[in-house]
Amino acid sequence: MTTRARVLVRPKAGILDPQGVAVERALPALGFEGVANVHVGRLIELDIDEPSQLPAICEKLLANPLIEDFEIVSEP
Amino acid sequence: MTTRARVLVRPKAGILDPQGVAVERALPALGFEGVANVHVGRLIELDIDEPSQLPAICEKLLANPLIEDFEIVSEP
Amino acid sequence: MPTVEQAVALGLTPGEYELIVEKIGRQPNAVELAVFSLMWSEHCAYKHSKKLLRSLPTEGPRLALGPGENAGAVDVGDGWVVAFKVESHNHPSAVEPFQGAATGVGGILRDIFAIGARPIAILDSLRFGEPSSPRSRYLLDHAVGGIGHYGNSVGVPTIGGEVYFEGPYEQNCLVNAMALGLARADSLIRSAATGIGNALVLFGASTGRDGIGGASVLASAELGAGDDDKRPTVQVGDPFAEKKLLECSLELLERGLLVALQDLGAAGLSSSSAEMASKGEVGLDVDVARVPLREAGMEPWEIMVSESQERMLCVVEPSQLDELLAVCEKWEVDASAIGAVTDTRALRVFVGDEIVGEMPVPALVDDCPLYDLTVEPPAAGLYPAPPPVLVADASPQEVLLALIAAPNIASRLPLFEQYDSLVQSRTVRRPEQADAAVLALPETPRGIAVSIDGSGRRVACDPYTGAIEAVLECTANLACAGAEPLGLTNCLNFGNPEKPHIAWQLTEAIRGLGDACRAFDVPVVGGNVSLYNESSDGPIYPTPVVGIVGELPDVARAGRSGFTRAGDAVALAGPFAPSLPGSELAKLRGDELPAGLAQIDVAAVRTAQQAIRDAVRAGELSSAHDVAEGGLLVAVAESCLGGAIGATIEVGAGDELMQTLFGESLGSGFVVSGSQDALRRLGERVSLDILGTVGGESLVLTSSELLIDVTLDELRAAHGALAPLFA
Amino acid sequence: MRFGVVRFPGSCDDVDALLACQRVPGASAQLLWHGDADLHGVEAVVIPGGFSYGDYLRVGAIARFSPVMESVIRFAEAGGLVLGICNGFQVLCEAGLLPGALLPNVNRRFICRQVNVEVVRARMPFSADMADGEVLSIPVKHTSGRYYAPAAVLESLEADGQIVLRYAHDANPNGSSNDIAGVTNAAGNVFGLMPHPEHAVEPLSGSVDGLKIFTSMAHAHG
Ligand SMILES: Nc1ncnc2c1ncn2[C@@H]1O[C@H](COP(=O)(O)OP(=O)(O)O)[C@@H](O)[C@H]1O
Ligand SMILES: [Mg+2]
Repeated sequence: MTTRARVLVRPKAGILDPQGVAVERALPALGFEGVANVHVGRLIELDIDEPSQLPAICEKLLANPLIEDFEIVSEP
Repeated sequence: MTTRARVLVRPKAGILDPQGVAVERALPALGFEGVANVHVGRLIELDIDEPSQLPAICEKLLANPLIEDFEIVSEP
Repeated sequence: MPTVEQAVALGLTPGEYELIVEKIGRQPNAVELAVFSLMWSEHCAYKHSKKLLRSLPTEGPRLALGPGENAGAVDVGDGWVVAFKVESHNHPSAVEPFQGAATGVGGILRDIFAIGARPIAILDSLRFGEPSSPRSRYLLDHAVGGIGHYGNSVGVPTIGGEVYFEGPYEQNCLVNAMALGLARADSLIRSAATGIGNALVLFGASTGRDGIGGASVLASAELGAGDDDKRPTVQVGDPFAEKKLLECSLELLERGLLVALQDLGAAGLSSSSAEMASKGEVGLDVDVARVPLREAGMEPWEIMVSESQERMLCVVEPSQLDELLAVCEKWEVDASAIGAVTDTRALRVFVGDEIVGEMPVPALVDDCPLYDLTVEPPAAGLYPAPPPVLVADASPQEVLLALIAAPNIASRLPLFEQYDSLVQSRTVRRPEQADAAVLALPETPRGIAVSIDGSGRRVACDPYTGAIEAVLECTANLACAGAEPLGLTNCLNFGNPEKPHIAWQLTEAIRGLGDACRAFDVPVVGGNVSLYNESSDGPIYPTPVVGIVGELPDVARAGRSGFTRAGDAVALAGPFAPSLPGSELAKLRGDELPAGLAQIDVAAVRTAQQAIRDAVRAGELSSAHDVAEGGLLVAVAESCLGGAIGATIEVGAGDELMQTLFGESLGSGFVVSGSQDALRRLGERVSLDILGTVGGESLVLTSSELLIDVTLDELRAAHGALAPLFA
Repeated sequence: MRFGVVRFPGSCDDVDALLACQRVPGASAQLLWHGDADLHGVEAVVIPGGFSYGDYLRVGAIARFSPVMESVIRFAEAGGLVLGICNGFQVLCEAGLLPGALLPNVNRRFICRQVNVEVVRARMPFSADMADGEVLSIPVKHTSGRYYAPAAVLESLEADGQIVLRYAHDANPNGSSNDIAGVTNAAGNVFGLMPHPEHAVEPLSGSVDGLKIFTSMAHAHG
């Protein structure tokens, strides 16, 4: 049995996220005001036979715990 | 009133996803078998005053509609 | 069976369709029509340019490989050759600039290693609308990002390039990429499939629906409304896959496992297999069921025309197949035997045992009709005058600062800092250190220099003289570095050649190119043509882009463009006859383009360039810099900026002052610095006027009165005008 | 001194590093294939620059799991000299051999630029041939070179003298914390830096300052 899983990886709070800053800066020029606290992270989606392995995969490979937090979400 | 919103951006079906391929290839070497169909995309989280603007923001800035699909998910 | 209407939708004319029916003796099926429509597209068949291209000189004493293979090559001594080629990726870049530019780099690199050369350098040639336009800024930013992403990741230095901003490129940007490779002369490999019964192996990335219809739709149609539905065909590049493919290909070659090698470019498997069969005068059987796919349910014709990137095709003897597959495995490159060499002279497409297409190879490769162009010079100007940005009575100092900050002249550092110019440890002159990039060759003091040039606006004023100027500017850049030109590649970016005025531009430009090459004894080793660069706003400026590779006997003496030593004398050397019409200053003033540029004495320019080159090679000069866009004073200011040192100069007064200071004639004037004695010796070989002295923290110009006194900091600030575009 | 230079799929500056090592008087150098766990008796390991595994997912993340890295980790733990340049620095951080991580440059772009770096701590294994305060001209070229470590880690790096190179005043190209350009582990035998010393070893390139890192390693090894 295979499960489709989704992992969200985001920059740890307090670490400068230049991509987020760039998005935030670009928006007013495109005519969009009122957007703040933008953060850009990674989305990983995969099919996995043994979902119990997922936390280990995240810690070892998909995220670097020093600079990133991860969240495993099950598919809707 | 500000809403926290989350946008998932993923490579369009059929568009090459080199990152997904690289992760998939790496996993067996780490001792994780049984993972397939890996895709790597972007996660964007932001505070927005007018959430109705979000689809337009995605099309114009957050995603490249030529090669990426986006999905707006509301915060839990 | 597909209909004539479908053939027309694929870009063929009804007449061409009839000819196909005649050649294969029946109506083509879907697979065959898809393959023919691409093989007979402008992009693959050069049907509107081939006759003209035949007029270009392709012979030279140092030629190692002329046009016809994936790239041309020149002999650089000691058994080494340098392969090079420039190619356009204009329309894909207009649709998706990051991936379009990235895959443009990937494609030109594959052309280089397809002949067995290790890629050693990349250059880019870019054209956008004015930076005041948000769309142009977006295209610029993303195209530069894509080039850097690909080139940096594959470990090939991007050592030079050029960029111009002009209104006519607003809706149709140009992204041309050039690559150089280094190989032992005796280890070059050809693309001719030979040896009946040998295996055909496809290796590299898997095949998806990328770029389906790309070659015929994206590369040969005018962009306009409704572009959106062409978009799902965007190709995505994977430089990591390319890096492995490159190393794998070179190892296969080194181990002697390859009979023939060919990259998959436009029209994918169709053109690569047809070209290999044509060159080897054989047939090829291809089983599309054995092609590794990225997507389920792909039709045979889709597999045949897919433009998925990072793939190569090779021919191998059956006894060596296993070793070949093992090398691919080592590099983590997927490979599969998909067919065989036959004696049928046909390209036969199979799905397993079932034959789904059979086309005579000569019909595919040689029989596309070649068209004569209807040529007519335009009665009136084709292009509107550029919008004025400088008042007519601006002072010389105001003009200088405006020119130094003009998009076409401002420092390109914000672009080239995004490119790795150092990897592979050959770079002796990086961008902005000299007019041409200089690379050291292995195991010898010798080196090569390379430059890429071409001002479309000048060609729009006068296609014949403008094209000559493109060559002269390029050879001038080489001369300043101390290099002698060995071979030339070019990319002809033009509008729709079926329009007589565009046909005239193309014809005249090719005539100029050929005359300049003959005058310099430089063979054309290859090139590329990109036509139909038009939008609802009209055609682009006709833009022949010229890349030249030259050699230096001693890289340690490679020239520099910046002043280096306080107290040196500064001089203007060469048969420089500046004129303002068509110049950068005329553009800033909003002047109409003139109908014609001043004629050039090419032989005199060549003699002057030889004198400059010899002086640089002899170590006589502290600096040498050609006078290009912006004229004499801009060239002096650039030499000040390049060396971070000022200069004090004087020019004769007179009515012609602005013309003297800012007039242009590309490739014929040089700002040089050195000892009084050195300049006097140079003056014995070429006309030379001493202008003044290097030194101080300012550029000071007098002409009976003090005209200009600007500090280096002021110049530097103006020259940095492009930086905010990349903030 | 026998140097080994690791080659991953996607390494780009591997041959450059090899050539730099070979310039050290009396030294030899060989490539080490990523899939081969045998270090072939080399006396110092260089992890070169480039884009190992395409730098996909996160810089250095995938390379650290290759067979050769298992051996490099053991080699380092046993006191062997390990130098990580640019992508190699990123790999060493991901492998836990060096503290901290490398984040995308503040301007999000690739930067190729000659920079001045200041020697903070000379007479260490990787700075044996340098003087404190000496300024070296070495190019950087990277997209993710912003050195980051939590505040407490930064403090201990400063206190313990693990910071060997800093970008000179106003020369920090990427937003690195404390202008850090190169750090060692606590034992001092593993060193990572973002600048590319192997591209400053040839007079024709304009600077030979980078060679000092390689000669220092040879001297430290004895
Ligand atoms: N698009 C580009 N990519 C890389 N390098 C560039 C680019 N444009 C210009 N350069 C480099 O910037 C320097 C100055 O460019 P340019 O003013 O066009 O020189 P020139 O007029 O002598 O051809 C050269 O070293 C050139 O190679
Ligand atoms: Mg020049």
